[in-house]
Amino acid sequence: MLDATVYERIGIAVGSTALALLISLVIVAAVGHDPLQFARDLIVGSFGSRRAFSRTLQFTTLFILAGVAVAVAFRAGVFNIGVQGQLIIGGISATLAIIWVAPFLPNGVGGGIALALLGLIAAMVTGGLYAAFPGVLKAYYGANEIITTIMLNFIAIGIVGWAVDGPLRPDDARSVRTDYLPDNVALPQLLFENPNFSIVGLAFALVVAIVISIVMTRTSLGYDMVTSGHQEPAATFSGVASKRMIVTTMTLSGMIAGLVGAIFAIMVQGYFIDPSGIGNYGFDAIAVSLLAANNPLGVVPAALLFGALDSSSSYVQINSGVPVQLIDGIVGLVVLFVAAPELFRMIAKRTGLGGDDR
Amino acid sequence: LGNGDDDEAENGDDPGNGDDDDNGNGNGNGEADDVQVAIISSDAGFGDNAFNDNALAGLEEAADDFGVEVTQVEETETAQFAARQEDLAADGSYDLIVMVGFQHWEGLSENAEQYPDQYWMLINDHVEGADNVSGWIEMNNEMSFLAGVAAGTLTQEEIEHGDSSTDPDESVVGFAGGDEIDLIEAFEQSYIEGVEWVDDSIDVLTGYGGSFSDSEAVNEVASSQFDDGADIVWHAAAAAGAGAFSAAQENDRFALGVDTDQSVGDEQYADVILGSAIKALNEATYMVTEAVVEDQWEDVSGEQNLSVENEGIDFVVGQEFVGELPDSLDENLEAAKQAFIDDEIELSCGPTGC
Amino acid sequence: MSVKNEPAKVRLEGITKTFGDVVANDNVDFTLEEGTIHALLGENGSGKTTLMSVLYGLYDQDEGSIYVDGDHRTFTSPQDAMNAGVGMIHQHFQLIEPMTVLQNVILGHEPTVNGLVDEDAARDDIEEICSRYGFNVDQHLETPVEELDLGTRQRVEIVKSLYRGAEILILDEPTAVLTPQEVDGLMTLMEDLRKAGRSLIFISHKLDEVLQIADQITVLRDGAAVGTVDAADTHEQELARMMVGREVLFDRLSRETSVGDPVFAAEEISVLGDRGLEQVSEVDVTVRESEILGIAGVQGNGQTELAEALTGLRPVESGKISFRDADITETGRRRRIELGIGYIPGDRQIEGLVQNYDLVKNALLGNQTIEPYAKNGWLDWGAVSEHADEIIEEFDVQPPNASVRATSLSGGNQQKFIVGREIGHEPTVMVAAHPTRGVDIGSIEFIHNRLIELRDDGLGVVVISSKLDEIQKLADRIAVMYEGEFIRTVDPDEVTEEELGLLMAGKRLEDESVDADAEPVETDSEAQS
Amino acid sequence: MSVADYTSSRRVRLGGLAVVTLGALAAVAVLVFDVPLERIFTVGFINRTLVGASPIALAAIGGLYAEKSGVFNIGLEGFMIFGAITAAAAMYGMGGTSPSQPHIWLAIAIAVAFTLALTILYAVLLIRYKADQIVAGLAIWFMGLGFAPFAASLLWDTVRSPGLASINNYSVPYLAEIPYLGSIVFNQSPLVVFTLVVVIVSWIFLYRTQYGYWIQAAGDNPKALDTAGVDVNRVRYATVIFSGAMAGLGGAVLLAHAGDFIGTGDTMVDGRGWIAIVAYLFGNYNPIGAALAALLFAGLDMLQIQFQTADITLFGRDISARLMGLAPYVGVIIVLTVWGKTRMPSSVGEPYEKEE
Ligand SMILES: Nc1ncnc2c1ncn2[C@@H]1O[C@H](COP(=O)(O)OP(=O)(O)OP(=O)(O)O)[C@@H](O)[C@H]1O
Ligand SMILES: Nc1ncnc2c1ncn2[C@@H]1O[C@H](COP(=O)(O)OP(=O)(O)OP(=O)(O)O)[C@@H](O)[C@H]1O
Ligand SMILES: [Mg+2]
Ligand SMILES: [Mg+2]
Repeated sequence: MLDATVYERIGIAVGSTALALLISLVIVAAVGHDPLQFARDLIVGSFGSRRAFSRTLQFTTLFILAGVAVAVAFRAGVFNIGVQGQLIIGGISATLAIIWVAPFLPNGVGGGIALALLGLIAAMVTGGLYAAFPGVLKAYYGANEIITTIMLNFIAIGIVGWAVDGPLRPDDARSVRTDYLPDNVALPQLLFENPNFSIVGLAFALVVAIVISIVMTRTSLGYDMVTSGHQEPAATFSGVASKRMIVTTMTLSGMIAGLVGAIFAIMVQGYFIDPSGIGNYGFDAIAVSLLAANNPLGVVPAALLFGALDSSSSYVQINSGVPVQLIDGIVGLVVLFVAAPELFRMIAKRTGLGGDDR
Repeated sequence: LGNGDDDEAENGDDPGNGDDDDNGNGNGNGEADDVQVAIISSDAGFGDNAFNDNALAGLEEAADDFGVEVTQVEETETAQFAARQEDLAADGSYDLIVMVGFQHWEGLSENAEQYPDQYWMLINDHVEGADNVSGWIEMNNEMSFLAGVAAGTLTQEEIEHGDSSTDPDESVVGFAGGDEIDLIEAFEQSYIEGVEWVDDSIDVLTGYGGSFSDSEAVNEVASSQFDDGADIVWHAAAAAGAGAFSAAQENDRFALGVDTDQSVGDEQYADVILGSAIKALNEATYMVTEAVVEDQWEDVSGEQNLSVENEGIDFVVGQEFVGELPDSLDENLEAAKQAFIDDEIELSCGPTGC
Repeated sequence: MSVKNEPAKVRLEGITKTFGDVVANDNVDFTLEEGTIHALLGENGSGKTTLMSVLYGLYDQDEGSIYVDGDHRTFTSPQDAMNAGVGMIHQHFQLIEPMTVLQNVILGHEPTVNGLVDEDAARDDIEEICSRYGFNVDQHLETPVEELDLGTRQRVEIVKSLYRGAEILILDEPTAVLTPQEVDGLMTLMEDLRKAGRSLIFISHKLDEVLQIADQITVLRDGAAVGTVDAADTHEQELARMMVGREVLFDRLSRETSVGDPVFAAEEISVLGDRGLEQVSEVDVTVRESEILGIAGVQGNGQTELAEALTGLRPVESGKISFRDADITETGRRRRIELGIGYIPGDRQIEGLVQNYDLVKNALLGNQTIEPYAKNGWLDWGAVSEHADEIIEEFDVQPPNASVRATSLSGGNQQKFIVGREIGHEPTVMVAAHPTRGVDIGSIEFIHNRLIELRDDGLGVVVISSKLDEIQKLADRIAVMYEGEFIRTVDPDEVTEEELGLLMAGKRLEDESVDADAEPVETDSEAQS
Repeated sequence: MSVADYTSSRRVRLGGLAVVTLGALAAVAVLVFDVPLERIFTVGFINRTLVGASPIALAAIGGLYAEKSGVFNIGLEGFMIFGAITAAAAMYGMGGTSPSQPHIWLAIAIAVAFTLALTILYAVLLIRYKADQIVAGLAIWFMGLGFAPFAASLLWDTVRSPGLASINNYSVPYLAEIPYLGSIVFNQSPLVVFTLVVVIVSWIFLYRTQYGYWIQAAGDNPKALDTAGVDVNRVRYATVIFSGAMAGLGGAVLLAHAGDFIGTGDTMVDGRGWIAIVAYLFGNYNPIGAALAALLFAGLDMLQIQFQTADITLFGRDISARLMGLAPYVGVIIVLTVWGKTRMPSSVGEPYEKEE
């Protein structure tokens, strides 16, 4: 699908989403809910009010970063399914780094910024390492990265979950969590007053997306990566060391995934929790990225779509009485259709040009 | 239950609602057809066959009795709890918001201040100094202790029912937990203390299935314990606890239920459920709803608890065993409860952790 | 061979097959008599494989008809061809490596007793076949193919065809991958098959083999059949002329006399091929400034591996490579590009271009770290697209539009673009592998002139080619490569195309041939495995 | 030194390493933990291992058929979930909350039929429309996690079924009394025996019938199969559909043992589909190997539970069951690192198209 033109891609993206939503409306109607209300609630619940909108943007922020993380890897032909695990590792590391270093820094704004930066860096380092590991296993031992990264997701969830409910849980904690981040480590509340969202976080995500798309399109490294993804022998011909490139790619992807965790801890949560209570950003991000044809900028609108879906789900279940599970299923449908661009080329041919299919 | 889609939708669109929130409570006296209650699940979600379902049951009862309208909000991402609470509070059309599980505490401690006119009910914990919050601490430790007392008592008795029987000569009981988290470890510890309170020579085998949804795993844990001589296993594995019951059936042994009278809820296992250690969570949600309807908030505001003392915690004999079990059970249970009332029992674990 | 009056075993009439703008087969007539071996000769890209693929039902011809035993046939799939008794042994074997020989042989034609494959029945049949033709694969029947050497694998392919009742066997360059002993083994095998009344078509670039085994010989050139001769009444010189015999379109340009100092040298390097076999054995190469070193040879004799070793794409097993007296044996590909070692790769489809990139992006391939296109990691697309336009302009790439994707270019234009790009690196040394393969005559001339210009500008140039005229025209020195070694280095002015052809086919000139024609050694595959 | 030598030598080294570690573990078990072996290795332990391994083995065999033929079906977990919910729904539909044993068998059949139908669509997406095999597989998982509990809540307005019935052990009179052997062989879940049969049959089918040959060929060198006159994609359709049906069967068997469906969290399937993938990788794409690997993973899991029951402690501290539960996943990574390169069919994941 890498060879699809931009318009084709957009068509495919819109087509697959539309078809999936259409089918979901049918299902909703079939199980006796009002599909129109469902459709309306999807919109109202994601864009209908200031708070809904800010909630949508909150998810969008995380999806942009996670989507970019996936896009980087897939672009280079490496299938990093482990973004979820990497973001968990990144998130807990950011949290701990900040908590541990906080006592040694002034607790003014300056200290806050320093700590936040520290957290981001810690997340990038650990997330990068946690991704580099399967990268090395693939490059030098031929271990299928799809499986290893999925396994590493389970492992990250298990270990961090155990730690947060055990050694890392302060005695005075009323719920399962780490210590709070110091108050001065928080993103400023501008435009929206939503404790879980800051426009600064969104801006940061956008900057990352832009930076990555610049790296991919304007630097030798990016060219090497993308070329490896397109046609590995040609990349080798042009001087790319393919094994090392696999590791580099995974590392970069993991660093960005780590940022998701850091932003989650700093912007959304203010501390870290049992990862089984954190959304499947890492998995949905695969769909986000694919929907965007693995283009870092294309990820932004795709992230908005998935952000909106996630954001509206509670509103939908409250008002349409449609169970969340259905909404999860629908996301699955979207992903499924996104996976088969050929299907939509064919439909286009059939309907439009009526061209032959084979 | 997708009831009343329409008028809820109205509220959904009408932002003005946020303001007339308090007088919404004000004129709530008596005729309560416009009283609305929302309940946010714990991360286990509804259908956990434990406190989520238990709390909901009380609300549904209230719905019937007072015609209040109940909205379920299932939220399995603990990360979203605070946001869910605020969504509902900001919507302004809910007279009471019920939250299941202490994981809601972090969010609520802020939202309670944010929305002083909103009535909140928190299950498993309370928020100091917030009188718009009715915080219910269920003495899970006391409940587990009672379960332990029952198990400890009955394993020494000779019980026969259907294919199942105990082995009075061997005194071994089991505990099958779901995920191995602090909360459940508190259940385990208190259960053990209950068993030992009866007779500290009794062996207690413990294990965890690693999940609240994997009934097969819990079945394996329980079976392993039955193998090893246990004749009664108590589970604290929410929905997965069904595995403990089927294990009892397969091994011709017995099991104990938790939270509600599971011999009713899961009647096809009734033949092995000797009894259940219960907490009157449904009564609590019913009571709080009633207070809102009757505009008697002060009766329920602040820290509340479900304890043996206020009969919020108890042990009930299974449907098929009423009158069949030896008197020693009643005697020991009564003694244990009295001991709680007289503060003679020191538990090493609190209601939600050790 | 006595020509029978019954209809020919196979008759191809006016076969034409085109791939896009490439005419692979141009109205070819071809006749195979029963019980004979008919050889197909021709340069790379002359249409041999295509013609046979048509006969085997892999491609369907645009025009022309196929007759087997006189009956008109249309093959839509290899299955049809097999049913008609046509079997083809591909140049690239079609074997399932992890499966045993036996399983490979019977694949698709498994005998079964109540649902289960009856391997015993199969084994009997195969052993019967083996004994009839004196194969010796039957010891290997239970061995996974991946453990066999190429010679044996090939025999497996042949047994496979015979097992499927092939009357007609097509062998596409069967010897290209074999060791001399294996070749001899194959030759005797083909003899036996002929004796047993089978009819064989034998594709090879190696004249001596063809003369040794074939009854008739048909030569293809640029997709057309130039003629058919009886092996008995022809000789290597004639065949070479028929193969290469197009008029040379332009004379050799007068060459700078002064040859400069060595810039690039390889000493006794040995290189492994993809299959882990030694493809280059202790070869010495010295490239001097202002000189074109031509490496002549039939594909599969190690030229590709040599080129890749020189340019840093393939590690050397032993030996030393030096550039301007610096040892670069361990230096990676990228660094060598930066040093100015240019490479026009043999396989443009896979290596030379990224098919889904437009020409601008392709202009950067290999230039990622070269100024002005890249400055410390940052790309300057402005410079790159200028470069692309320059290439298109200067090498008149059609269509003259940098925004088209590489796939949409014809092979010739793809090649011109690559050459332009690699020259654009301003290299000190240029290694060009098959620079004009599948390229039209006009472009060939053009590319040749550019290479000569490079030489005249003082570069050291290595040209690898299997085209005699190309080598003749360009090279100042010709090293002939055969079986992974330079069997001779000659001065182009003192050698005729015929002689070159013979050398490439492994024939020493004056001095009597040595190893290539050593008397048959009865040891083969299992002796080596 | 050729690549082959290198890998083989590496495998030898790692193989030795594995053996040594196992020995060390055994020693540690006895010394440090001072394990009361007779309490650990009981008949029940073996039976539970067999029961636990069955669903994994079934799904694994499906998965390996698909991958052997060149299609990576990463959706096993999802199909298992669909199989489980369908079986539960069918059971409930036929027998309410007290279905009979025949109902259970029928429900399993229905679950297989349903997942099979579902997989047909999936196969068309993968093979005809060349869908991205990874993403499509994940999508099936998401859909399972969503639609299965949703279906449950439609049926029982909660994401969990009421307790249904679980399959009864068959018991051969007298023989079942034989110590050990008796209760393993003669008093066993019929589904365990059924799984055993499936394992053997699928091994025979793969290695002793022509279709088996074609499957291997389709995954390793589709062109060769094509030139041998066999339609590669038809073979792949068959295996992919089979893989979905088998995963569905695995889910149904899991449910038939558990006796009720639970849709909270990761659902009752709870990662078994992923383990199945690993099982067949570990088992080298050999049905019997995969079944043994499934036994190994199930065995490790049960062992972990036995340790809890027997209250084995490490230097006096309890071993966190939660961490022990991660052992299989770690094992997987080690397995892939050791076996990773060598055995993957060479053209997995590549859609096959004839030329012309
Ligand atoms: N799909 C294609 N498009 C364009 N040219 C092709 C294609 N396939 C092969 N060729 C060219 O046709 C010529 C011979 O084609 P063929 O497929 O016979 O290669 P081959 O016989 O394997 O050649 P070699 O002797 O190098 O192995 C080569 O120049 C090759 O580059
Ligand atoms: N599959 C293909 N698609 C497009 N063009 C092709 C294809 N196969 C061959 N060609 C073109 O047809 C011409 C003849 O190719 P063919 O493979 O018949 O040559 P050949 O005589 O077999 O060459 P060689 O000696 O390398 O095997 C080549 O110039 C090549 O460019
Ligand atoms: Mg060739
Ligand atoms: Mg050819």
